[in-house]
Amino acid sequence: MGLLLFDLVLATVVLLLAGTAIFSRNLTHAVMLFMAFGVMMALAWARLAAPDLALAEAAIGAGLTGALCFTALVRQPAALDSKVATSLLPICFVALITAALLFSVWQIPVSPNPALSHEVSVALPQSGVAHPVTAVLLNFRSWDTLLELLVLLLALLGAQQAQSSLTLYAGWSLSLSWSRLLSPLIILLTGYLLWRGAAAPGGAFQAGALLASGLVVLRLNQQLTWLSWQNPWVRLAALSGLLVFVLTGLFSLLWSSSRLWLEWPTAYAGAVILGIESFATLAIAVTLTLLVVGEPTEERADA
Amino acid sequence: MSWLDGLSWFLLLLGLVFFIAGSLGLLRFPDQFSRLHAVTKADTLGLGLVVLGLSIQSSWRETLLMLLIWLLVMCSGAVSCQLLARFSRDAADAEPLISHQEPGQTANSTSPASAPVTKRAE
Amino acid sequence: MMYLAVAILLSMLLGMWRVIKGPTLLDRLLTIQLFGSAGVAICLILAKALSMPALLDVALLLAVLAAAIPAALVQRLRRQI
Amino acid sequence: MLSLYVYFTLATLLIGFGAYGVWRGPELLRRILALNIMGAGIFLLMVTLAYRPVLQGEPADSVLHALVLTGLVVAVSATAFALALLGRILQKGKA
Amino acid sequence: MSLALGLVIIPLLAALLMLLWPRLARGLQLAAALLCTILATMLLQLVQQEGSQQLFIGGWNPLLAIRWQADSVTALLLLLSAVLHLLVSGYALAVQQRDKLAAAFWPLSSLLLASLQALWLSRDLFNLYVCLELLGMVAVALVTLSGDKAMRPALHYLLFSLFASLCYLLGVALLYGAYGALDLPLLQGQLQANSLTAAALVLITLGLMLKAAWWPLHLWLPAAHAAAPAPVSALLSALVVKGPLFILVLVWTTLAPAAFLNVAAYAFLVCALGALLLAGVAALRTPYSKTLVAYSTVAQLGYAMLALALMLSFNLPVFTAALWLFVMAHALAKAACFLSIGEMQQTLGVKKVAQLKGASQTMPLAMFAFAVAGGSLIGLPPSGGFLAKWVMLLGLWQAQQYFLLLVLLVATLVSAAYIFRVVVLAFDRAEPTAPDFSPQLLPQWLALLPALAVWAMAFFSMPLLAILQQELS
Repeated sequence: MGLLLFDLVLATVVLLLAGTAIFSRNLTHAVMLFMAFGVMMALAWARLAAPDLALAEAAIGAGLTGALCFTALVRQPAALDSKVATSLLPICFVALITAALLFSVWQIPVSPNPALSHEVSVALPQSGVAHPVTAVLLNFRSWDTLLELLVLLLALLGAQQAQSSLTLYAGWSLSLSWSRLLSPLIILLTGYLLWRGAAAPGGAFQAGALLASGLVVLRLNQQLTWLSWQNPWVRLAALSGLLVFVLTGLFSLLWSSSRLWLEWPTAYAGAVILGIESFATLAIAVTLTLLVVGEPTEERADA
Repeated sequence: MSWLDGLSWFLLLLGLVFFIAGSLGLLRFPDQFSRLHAVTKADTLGLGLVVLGLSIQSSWRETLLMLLIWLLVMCSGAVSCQLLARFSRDAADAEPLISHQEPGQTANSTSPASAPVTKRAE
Repeated sequence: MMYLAVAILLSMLLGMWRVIKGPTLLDRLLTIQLFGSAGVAICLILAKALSMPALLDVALLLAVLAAAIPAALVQRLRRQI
Repeated sequence: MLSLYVYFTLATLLIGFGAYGVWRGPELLRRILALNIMGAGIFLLMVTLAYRPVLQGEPADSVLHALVLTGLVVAVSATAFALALLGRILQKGKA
Repeated sequence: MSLALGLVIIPLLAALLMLLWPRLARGLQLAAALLCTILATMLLQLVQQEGSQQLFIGGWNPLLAIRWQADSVTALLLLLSAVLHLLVSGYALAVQQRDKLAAAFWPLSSLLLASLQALWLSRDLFNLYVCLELLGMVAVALVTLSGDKAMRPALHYLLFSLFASLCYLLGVALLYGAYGALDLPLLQGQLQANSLTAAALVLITLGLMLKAAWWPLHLWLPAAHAAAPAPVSALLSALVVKGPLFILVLVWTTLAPAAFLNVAAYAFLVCALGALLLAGVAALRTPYSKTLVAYSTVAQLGYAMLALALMLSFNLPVFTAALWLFVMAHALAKAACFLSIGEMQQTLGVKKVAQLKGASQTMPLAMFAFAVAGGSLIGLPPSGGFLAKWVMLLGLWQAQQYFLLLVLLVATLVSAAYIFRVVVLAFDRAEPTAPDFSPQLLPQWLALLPALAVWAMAFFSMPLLAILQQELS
């Protein structure tokens, strides 16, 4: 009963946030509500027994998306209060389609087809890790993950093309020292998430996103000035996840007995996965940081 | 054990009271800086009480983790309160680009601190 | 235990009214703070109530980010000054 | 059991809200936000689907969790790219 | 399957190396493109000899793993994209100095090839989603290479593409919720004809139609394709819109329950007619030459839609062959069109169709390339377009669809009208538009190559048909 009540209230809050973010007349406002929406989604994942996703959503929704949206927000022209004519016809149209969708979603059988879950639990001991989500991501469906890293890289390449200049302003000493104080903690936590990924919720993406938000904070406070795509080492770091992934795949292709693409020998699978994940974490962190911060010009520190 | 459980629940409920107090403060306080305090202080205290209440029922490892979380939230509450307040003060002194008022809210805005912002936004 | 989480959610809902109404930018920035600390609390309660210790990590992450992000956002928004 | 339907409904409504926002805008930034809300709705649907075994006392569907994680990464990359493009467009508009 | 693997991994690795050492980019690009073409030819031969090849990535069970499959259609498409990539890269190499092509073109186009090849091979619904998303992002990133003027069309393209892939993902989620599998061959014949399946299929189809720019969901395409640099437009129009088309055909031929086929066929038919006639008219009316070619892509996709609709309702092998012949002929012809129009635009410094006056005199080779490619688009013999149309007409005759025969004739006339609109102007030798600089021969020859390839398709009609029919037996 308490659980159901919680679900209902959570659903109400999420819907309110989403609705106001879309229908609000002020864009700044919409962005902030959207960030709160991210936190609420993290709670929803937590409630629905998906701690991996809750971690990821917390890192992205509560952290990076906000920084990203604010960057776009400061560029918005001054006249922000848009004259949204909420006309009835489109609303009715969308409502009709949503109702139809709702009808079909309700038809989904409540008891799922257990074949795939069963398959996962059977194959789990050969995957090299104990946590099924990590096993799926880096062993059973590792090709998806490789392509996903490629998508991330492509976003960066595209954003490089659309580079626009932004100035970084000298920070207050308070925010600067606070970010410096936080950074060892963030690095520690990153390592913890990465290492735990083998046996419990956590893993490369969550760790990478967390590290990225640490880097973003430092970068926005005019630290880490070497962090730029022009720097070949940074480029190498951003590509390292993919490179290691592909090269490990090729290596296993040549050396494993069955000669299959992305097949890790069971004995070494755990180590291979941890290795790939470490580089993927680095790559994800660097890529996300570059995506959020861009290539800003530094303002001279004012006295 | 039952008195421990009772203590735990008492602390949890007390935490809840502080959360509600924070929200009420946010709702009812007259100007933005007091509202800032309502959120950053009361909620931090509420969280602390919740953590205490929960740690009575948990193992020492979980308790340690929860205390770390509380410590973090406490520090971040203090720091971000400072940052936000300073930011808001500076924003009031300068030409704001994005702190726009919705039309119609200029008139009924009661808070003295927000008045200069409103004036410049137009 | 879940009722406690519900109550905190409701108090958040209460606070949201101010956030929606404004009127100043600061009031709206408070959303992040409000949802940060209350979100951490709910996460902790969920960890206990659903007996999923992994959610403690989620709460830790939320807390770290709630600590880090204002420093970034304020830095970004200061552009206008 | 009922919770399942609560989340199914919530997911569908989020998709509906998102679709409306993408369609009507009016600002580009809001369209991007709306796309994210729509994506969140779809991910919520998938996670709710993954929650079904829990009702029968089994662990949640880890394949779906992995898929949603991949989807989240794709979504955040796409959002970042879109916002970079938007930034460039707005900067040009200002200059 | 190591050949297929090479086809994906070589361009991917090449792109990564290009990003690390930008100076090596051009050499790597050419080497990778050549290698891919050779491998694709070998794969086609292998598939012809040994039948379709399969790979379960990671060696897991079919239910768990992602399946790759190289059947004859896939092998042909792999070869097509490798060849086109090679030709376009050649053109880009020839003009990069003059057109100030951004350095990012090389890694991005290599990644485009890699993601396309991954898409052709994949038989997993979710993996196809990732491939689609990848393809969309590369395409948008390539459009942005034109600089400021392309940013707005690029963002619109990105938003449309994201919306479309979300629709697709929602459909996949519904299917997974109902049937608990993602592997296409495993799902084959499993789907029941109920409202849940219908909703999932409608969502998947809508998303893919939006991505493939099928009329009436094509609105993003003309602006985006016209804004991109010429080699990019060639790649986008020739290849990128074919990816979603391929998935659509896969979904409807393997997944859809028989009860839905007729309704879907009618819907596709209506869209096809709209595309053939209305988009053709739009191409006839637009003042800009690149937009003309872009609208012609929308119109020409109508043929593919028509073939799909007929395939679903009549189940004749001829229509399957016609569909893939159209895809190949259109890809080659459209690449030639965009390259030659781009070449003329650059040299003459003009954008409008009317200003191409006298181009047959000033740039005969480029104009010749456009005319040959246009001939294939209209369906004049000898060309790949003619072959495709001929096969389709045969099928229609067999199925006794005389009304559609008439429609096909009208559509042919419309496409002839917009092609001849350019060609006639080009032969108007009074007061030709003077070129900004003396026309270069090499790029014009390179623009001619795909046109010659589409010509050559006519001479290889027998083996091509044999390959495509092999699939069905």
